[in-house]
Amino acid sequence: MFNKIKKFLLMPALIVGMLVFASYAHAEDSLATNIADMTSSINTIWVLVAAFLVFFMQAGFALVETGFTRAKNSVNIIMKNAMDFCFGSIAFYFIGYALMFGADKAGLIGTTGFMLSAAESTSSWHYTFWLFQCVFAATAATIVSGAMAERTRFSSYLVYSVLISAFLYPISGHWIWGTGGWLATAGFVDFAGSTAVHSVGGWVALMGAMMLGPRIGKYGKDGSSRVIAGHNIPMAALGVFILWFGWFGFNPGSTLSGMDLSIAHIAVTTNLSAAAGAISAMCFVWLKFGKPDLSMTMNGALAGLVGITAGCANVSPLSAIIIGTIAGILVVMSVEFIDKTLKIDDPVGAVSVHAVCGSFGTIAVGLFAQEGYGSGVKGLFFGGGLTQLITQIKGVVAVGAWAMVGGIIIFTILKKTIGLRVSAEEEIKGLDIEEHGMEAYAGFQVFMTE
Amino acid sequence: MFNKIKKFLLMPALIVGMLVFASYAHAEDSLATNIADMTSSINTIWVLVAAFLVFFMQAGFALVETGFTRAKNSVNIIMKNAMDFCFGSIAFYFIGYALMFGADKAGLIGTTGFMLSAAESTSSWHYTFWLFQCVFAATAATIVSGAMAERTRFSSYLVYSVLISAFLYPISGHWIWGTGGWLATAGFVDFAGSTAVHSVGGWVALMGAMMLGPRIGKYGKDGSSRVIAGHNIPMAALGVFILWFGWFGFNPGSTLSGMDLSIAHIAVTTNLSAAAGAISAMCFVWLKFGKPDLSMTMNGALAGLVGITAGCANVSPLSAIIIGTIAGILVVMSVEFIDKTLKIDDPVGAVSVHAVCGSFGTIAVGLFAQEGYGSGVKGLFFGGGLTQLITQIKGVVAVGAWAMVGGIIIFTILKKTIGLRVSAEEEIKGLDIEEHGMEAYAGFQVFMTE
Amino acid sequence: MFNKIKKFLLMPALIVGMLVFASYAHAEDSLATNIADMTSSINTIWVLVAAFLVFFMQAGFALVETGFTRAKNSVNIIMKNAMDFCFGSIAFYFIGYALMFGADKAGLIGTTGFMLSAAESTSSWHYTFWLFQCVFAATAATIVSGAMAERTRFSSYLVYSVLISAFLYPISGHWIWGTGGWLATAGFVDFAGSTAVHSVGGWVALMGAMMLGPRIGKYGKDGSSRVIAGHNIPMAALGVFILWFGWFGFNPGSTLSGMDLSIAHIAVTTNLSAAAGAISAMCFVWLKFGKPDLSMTMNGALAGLVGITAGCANVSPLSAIIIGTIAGILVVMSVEFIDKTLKIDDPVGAVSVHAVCGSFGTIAVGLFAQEGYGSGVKGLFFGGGLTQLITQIKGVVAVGAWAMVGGIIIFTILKKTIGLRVSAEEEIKGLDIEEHGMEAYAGFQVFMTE
Amino acid sequence: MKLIIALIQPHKLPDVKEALLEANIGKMTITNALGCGQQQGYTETYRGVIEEVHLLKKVRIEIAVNDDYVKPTLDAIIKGARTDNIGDGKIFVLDLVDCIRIRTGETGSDAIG
Amino acid sequence: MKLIIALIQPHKLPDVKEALLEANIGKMTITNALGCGQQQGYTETYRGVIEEVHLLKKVRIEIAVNDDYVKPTLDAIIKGARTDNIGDGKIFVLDLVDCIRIRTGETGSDAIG
Amino acid sequence: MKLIIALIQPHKLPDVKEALLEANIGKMTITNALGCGQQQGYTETYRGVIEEVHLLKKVRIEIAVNDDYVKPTLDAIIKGARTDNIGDGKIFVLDLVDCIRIRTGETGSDAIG
Ligand SMILES: Nc1ncnc2c1ncn2[C@@H]1O[C@H](COP(=O)(O)OP(=O)(O)O)[C@@H](O)[C@H]1O
Ligand SMILES: Nc1ncnc2c1ncn2[C@@H]1O[C@H](COP(=O)(O)OP(=O)(O)O)[C@@H](O)[C@H]1O
Ligand SMILES: Nc1ncnc2c1ncn2[C@@H]1O[C@H](COP(=O)(O)OP(=O)(O)O)[C@@H](O)[C@H]1O
Repeated sequence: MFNKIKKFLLMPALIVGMLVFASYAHAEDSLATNIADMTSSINTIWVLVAAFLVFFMQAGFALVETGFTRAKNSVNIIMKNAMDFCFGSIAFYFIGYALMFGADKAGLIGTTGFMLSAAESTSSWHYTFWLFQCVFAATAATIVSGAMAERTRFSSYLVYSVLISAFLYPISGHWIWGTGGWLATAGFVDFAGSTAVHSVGGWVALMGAMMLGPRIGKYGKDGSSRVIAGHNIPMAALGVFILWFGWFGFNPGSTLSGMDLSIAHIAVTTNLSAAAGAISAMCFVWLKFGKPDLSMTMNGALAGLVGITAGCANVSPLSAIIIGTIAGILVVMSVEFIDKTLKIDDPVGAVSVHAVCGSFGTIAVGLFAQEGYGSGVKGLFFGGGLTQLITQIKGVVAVGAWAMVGGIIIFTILKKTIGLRVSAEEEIKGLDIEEHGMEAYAGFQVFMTE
Repeated sequence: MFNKIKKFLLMPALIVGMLVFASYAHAEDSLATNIADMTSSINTIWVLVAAFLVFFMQAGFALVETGFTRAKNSVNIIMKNAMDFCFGSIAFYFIGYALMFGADKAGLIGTTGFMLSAAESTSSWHYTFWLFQCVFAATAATIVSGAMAERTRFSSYLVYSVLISAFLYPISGHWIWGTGGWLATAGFVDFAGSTAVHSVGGWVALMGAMMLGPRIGKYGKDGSSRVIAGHNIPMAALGVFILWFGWFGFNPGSTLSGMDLSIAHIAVTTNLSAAAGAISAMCFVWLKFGKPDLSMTMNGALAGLVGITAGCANVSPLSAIIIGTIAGILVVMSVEFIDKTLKIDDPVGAVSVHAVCGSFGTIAVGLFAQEGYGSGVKGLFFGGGLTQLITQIKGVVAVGAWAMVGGIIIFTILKKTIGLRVSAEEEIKGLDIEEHGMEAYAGFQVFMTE
Repeated sequence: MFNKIKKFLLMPALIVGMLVFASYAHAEDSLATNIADMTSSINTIWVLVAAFLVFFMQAGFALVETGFTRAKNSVNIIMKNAMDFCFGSIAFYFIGYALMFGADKAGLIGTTGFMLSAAESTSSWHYTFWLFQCVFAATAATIVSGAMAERTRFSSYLVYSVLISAFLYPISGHWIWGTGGWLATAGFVDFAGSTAVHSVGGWVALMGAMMLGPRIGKYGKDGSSRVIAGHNIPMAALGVFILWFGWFGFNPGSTLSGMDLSIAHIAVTTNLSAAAGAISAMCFVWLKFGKPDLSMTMNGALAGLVGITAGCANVSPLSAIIIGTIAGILVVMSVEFIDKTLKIDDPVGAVSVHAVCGSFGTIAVGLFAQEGYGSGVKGLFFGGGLTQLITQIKGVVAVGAWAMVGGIIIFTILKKTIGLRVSAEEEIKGLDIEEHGMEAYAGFQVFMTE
Repeated sequence: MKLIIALIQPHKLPDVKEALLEANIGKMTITNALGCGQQQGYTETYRGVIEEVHLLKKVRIEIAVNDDYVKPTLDAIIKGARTDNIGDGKIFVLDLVDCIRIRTGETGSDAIG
Repeated sequence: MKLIIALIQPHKLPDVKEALLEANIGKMTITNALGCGQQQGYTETYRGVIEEVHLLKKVRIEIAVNDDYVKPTLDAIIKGARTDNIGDGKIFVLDLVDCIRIRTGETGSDAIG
Repeated sequence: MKLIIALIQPHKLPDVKEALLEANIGKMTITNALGCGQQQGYTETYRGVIEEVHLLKKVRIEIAVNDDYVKPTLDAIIKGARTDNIGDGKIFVLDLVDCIRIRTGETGSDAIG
């Protein structure tokens, strides 16, 4: 910071100097350099701030998942959320980033830039870009912990989190966002990652929840679904607020440029879709089950956010409201379907929010994309015909298949080796005591009856 | 994001291109364009970031109100806080924004720009401006839930929240901030909304709390005020920290320009006033009741923030400390007065913080405004005479009257139709179970004795 | 905000005007002015946003300290965290800032700029700089409350917090960051304050904890260390997430310039070191005690953050991972050493995290600093020989001695006058009831057995 | 001596305490409990699953009294807790063999008050 | 009349409730408790300190029954709670002198059910 | 057999447990409770309203023992809990009709230990 002080004093000097200098001939060159510098600064600042916000989403996920599960597993779920970010960061540094954004091989995989080797100087754009991409990778990874909550072995989860951040996510990410990626080339639009991030996480989560089986007590002897209530709803709600806040980095930051003024438009569509999602989920649940259920409403807000993520730059505000509304209803139906029909136990609704609404949102680009917004792609409802829609569906299916197959392979190997699930006794006593040797709420009287 | 990659690669090219281009004649034009672009970017980024921070204040309000009320109503109060933002966003999109910032009619109301129709392109400043104004509208709306906590029917609250965001707030907002608004024309200074936002919310809250009547058990048979302690003080305190954090968007963001270097000065006055408010409230309570009460101290910090909001750009740092100090004492006296003398039950002190300190803060501009700060207006203590002071008082009274009358009308209609208050049984059992069918802290042993 | 509207309307006009103007001769001067203005804006926005993030760290500290201590002292610890910021802000305004950044006297102390008197106009850089430095000062102050938790008299703590923000921190801060400070002149590198902020706080904390003595029940009759478990682990974990988030302001913001593109590199090293710290602490604890302890893992993340703070600009990402890894192991060893060998009771590990890892991090600059990063200093491992290392050690020792002596003097005076520790009865019943007359979790059944 | 255990609606606790005080009974021990009885529970709807909750929040009061205080105590509890609605609660009376005040070591009737 | 107090493992509560219902016993009061018994505790490792925790979470059930219901109640509790592992719990049976239904003022056997 | 119920100051629990262990009594059940007695409460000041709180935190210990263990148990509790200050607490002794160990089905004195 000694340095800082120098700069701080130099600034006025600099300004004066500049003024003097500028009045001489050949000043244009220097001015142009200044402008280029400033453009870089503006972009760097914008994308960094966005990355910080996306980082903060980790806290949001941790709180939502903790709040919507039981007190006896709180330490465990928080450790999972914290450590998947830590392991993910390191894995993405050593391997993931290169696979995702390195020089393309056959449209399938990147091959250069391991350990940030592409960044030649400290002012390289690669640092900014890496951080932004790293927090994205961690988002995909962390989605899974919610669906696998309250029964997954901690060590297995750590291994999984390295694998998704190092390989699974970056490879499909390369298809979509890597230069030369086959879906990118095909014109697939997933602006901020409904598919690239959320549905990858969501589909892996589905595989995980399926292979684990439901929590003890989740289904009655007659197969009926039972309530396992979350233990700290205000905390979960705070998590949703934090996620929403973070999403203002996630979507508008995905311009990767602060000079791109559509960042404001993107923030607006993001906000409206989330609001619409919460409202429609709440109303739908109210009509269907008689009460406005908070946990579903919060899922609705997240559904709206995930749903608009692919098309946030390409659709009008009104379309954003429609997309959010549909996502809000979809998430409620999907939660019920997965819970009661498929009988897969997803404690926080991660699959419905991220996989289902992520896929829907990606397809919605093929329907609602409009000229004059974003890259100019046109969807079915705005004179674009079926072309874009088909591309979108292709991408959703391909990435979904990749994520599910990848998930099955990872979890099968883990099941056969370390073991995927804790023992029944451990599950009953709570993972906090058994896996971490501590309680989340020492001193509080918490009733544990299942 | 495919797009992003392109941009990412284009940037160096751009820079090089720029340099080459700039060395030719007629380069000045292009440089000027670049500069204009950059100015727009800087403003957009600044105001967006500020808007994100103000959005996050929603979480702050939710936590403060939840923490300072009882566990059995936590789900309800969080739902109210979340849904007033959701409904408010949609209402402000369809109606409110146009009434507030559309083309003026008689100084009273805006008439154009419904559904963001004024934004012709995605790079329009309207998007940025809308988002910033939308989160402001939601702030006004959400203030009310605190004062009406623990006894208001949920469906009524939803209707109210649409009406305030669509009509009540935008209309008085137009007077103050709309081009051509009558208070704006009169020279009324309310830089970031002590009156426009906070006291509007606060006065409506007063009407709501009055019409609802106190919570069961709040007053003894002899009319004495009783303690109904908040159930989660750390959560409430986190809420205050989040609000303070968000206020750095609220006040400095209200320059609506990142090129306006007074943003730093505004951040400083905001911070000093908040600190002074907390200190003075704490000391005053300590002297008066013998113990440094956390809930009053937190109210003091908020009082300092609300108090400086009107004048943050127009007063010196030292004046900010004085304003905060007075606001901190005022809020304690006001809480006591409303609670013990008026016997209106405001569980979180919303009226005292937002209406009383908001009004005080607005009037304080007429006292402490100083040349060389902000718009250059002069207050009574700095050689400005009574002119500005009178204008300020006029505005406070006019907007206060509007908000109170509007509040009475809304709540009377709701009372006569859907009903404003839940049944006594529902109130005793808690709104969470009765209105939402769930508990906030499943598994925890919570004592409910009133 | 009337003003704002004007600006909002003026902007297009401005742009047009600019274009016209620019095409005339002598336009270069004006362009240069514009560029200087924009540079100022970019720097101001960046440093302000960073300051906001650092402010938010106050919430992080409050939550970590509250969560890792007992429920019966929650109100107290939150009050301490909130009020040290409030008193600190005011003290830094009146005194601290001038001592730290005023005109130098003998390399030891600053002497001008009390009450922001150096800022001549509202657009002065001093405002931005002051806010950033103020939240830094508050960070140093707030570290101490954790180590002294659950037994310190509230009024004593308030006095202490004024003294550290007004004198203790600013003076050593002047040595390191003040223009002309003797350590600055000697070439000591502490980019964002591992020593200037964290270890100052940490060493004072050590003195405080030592002079207070351990909490009742912390050591068995045989002197064995006993578990006093934290009461709200999810809250503590949220605190760590918030701190990590805030650190993205703390370190990258310390460039004090948004035009300095190394902000991205700094954010990356910060993130990698934190991740590595968490991982290494977790693994080390797992090996040593058989279970991955969440509280130690969280300390590990913080250790990584503190450790990289001095060198974040001067080391490569790979070195950052190594520094974080060492810090993570160091913090575990230090916690054990202080707890079991020194038998000093530091409830949250503040000394280990801030003093020990802060010192280590500062020394690490002398080992890992590399050409091409930051100021270009070279450490032992990168061809710099012992010179830098010795300077670093000198600084660590000097500042450590200053902070410890200062701490002893402050706490001795307090002990002799107001008294430093609450009575045993008060400690047993909890400071919340005795010092603040309220409970943190009214209604909850909390078991208090010690 | 008798040990009286009363299970009442939580929100009636202030009234019961008041009635007891009027009857000059000021010592008691209170725990919170969950009760299953004739009173219907409520339905919980959580994430699309509807479930009947049968365990309702109750307050459990324990009062040790000398035999001549039994009747006034029971009357006071009933006075404070009765609303004539299902769920008002139950009172159980047990024989108390001995009572000791820890502070003084007193035993029997002397120790109760 | 008897007052039956059972201390069981928390996660066996649903089974015990079911077994009781089958035996037609639907009224009970439940509190949570910490138990110290033969069952080993678990070790807590917090910040490098390892400690044995001896107080284990238990559920405490109180059921007031008429004498002819004692046997079926005990059987039902055992049926629901028994796993043959240490820590299954204990049942205590106390004499109940009187029982009063607050709502109606009924006393004795009539008030129990 | 007797059922001993002790109400003590929460922070004396570790001492009482130690004293009991010394007396070879290792089985017990603990609940937290709120007590109203001779001990003065404390004043709460919340948002400008001052209120006396009368319900103080207590720990409730239940121990079932055979008759020859009653005296040592009482002595141990008193030893651990007594500070000679108001609020030290009370001990109640009830007759225990029966005791059953769920795991084995043992009854009576055998089941207690
Ligand atoms: N036989 C019993 N054994 C134990 N507790 C009982 C018994 N009967 C009632 N209770 C307790 O009393 C509460 C009120 O009983 P309930 O049957 O709902 O009301 P009422 O007595 O007015 O019919 C129950 O929730 C339960 O806690
Ligand atoms: N003598 C006793 N007095 C009070 N509670 C007891 C007694 N014996 C056992 N308990 C309670 O029963 C629980 C189970 O007892 P434990 O000895 O662990 O199992 P088991 O009866 O299967 O040997 C204990 O945790 C305690 O709560
Ligand atoms: N008659 C009683 N019935 C039930 N509980 C009692 C009775 N007397 C005392 N207690 C319990 O014992 C605790 C201590 O009693 P208190 O009168 O304060 O102390 P001391 O016995 O030392 O005078 C009370 O808080 C209460 O929980």
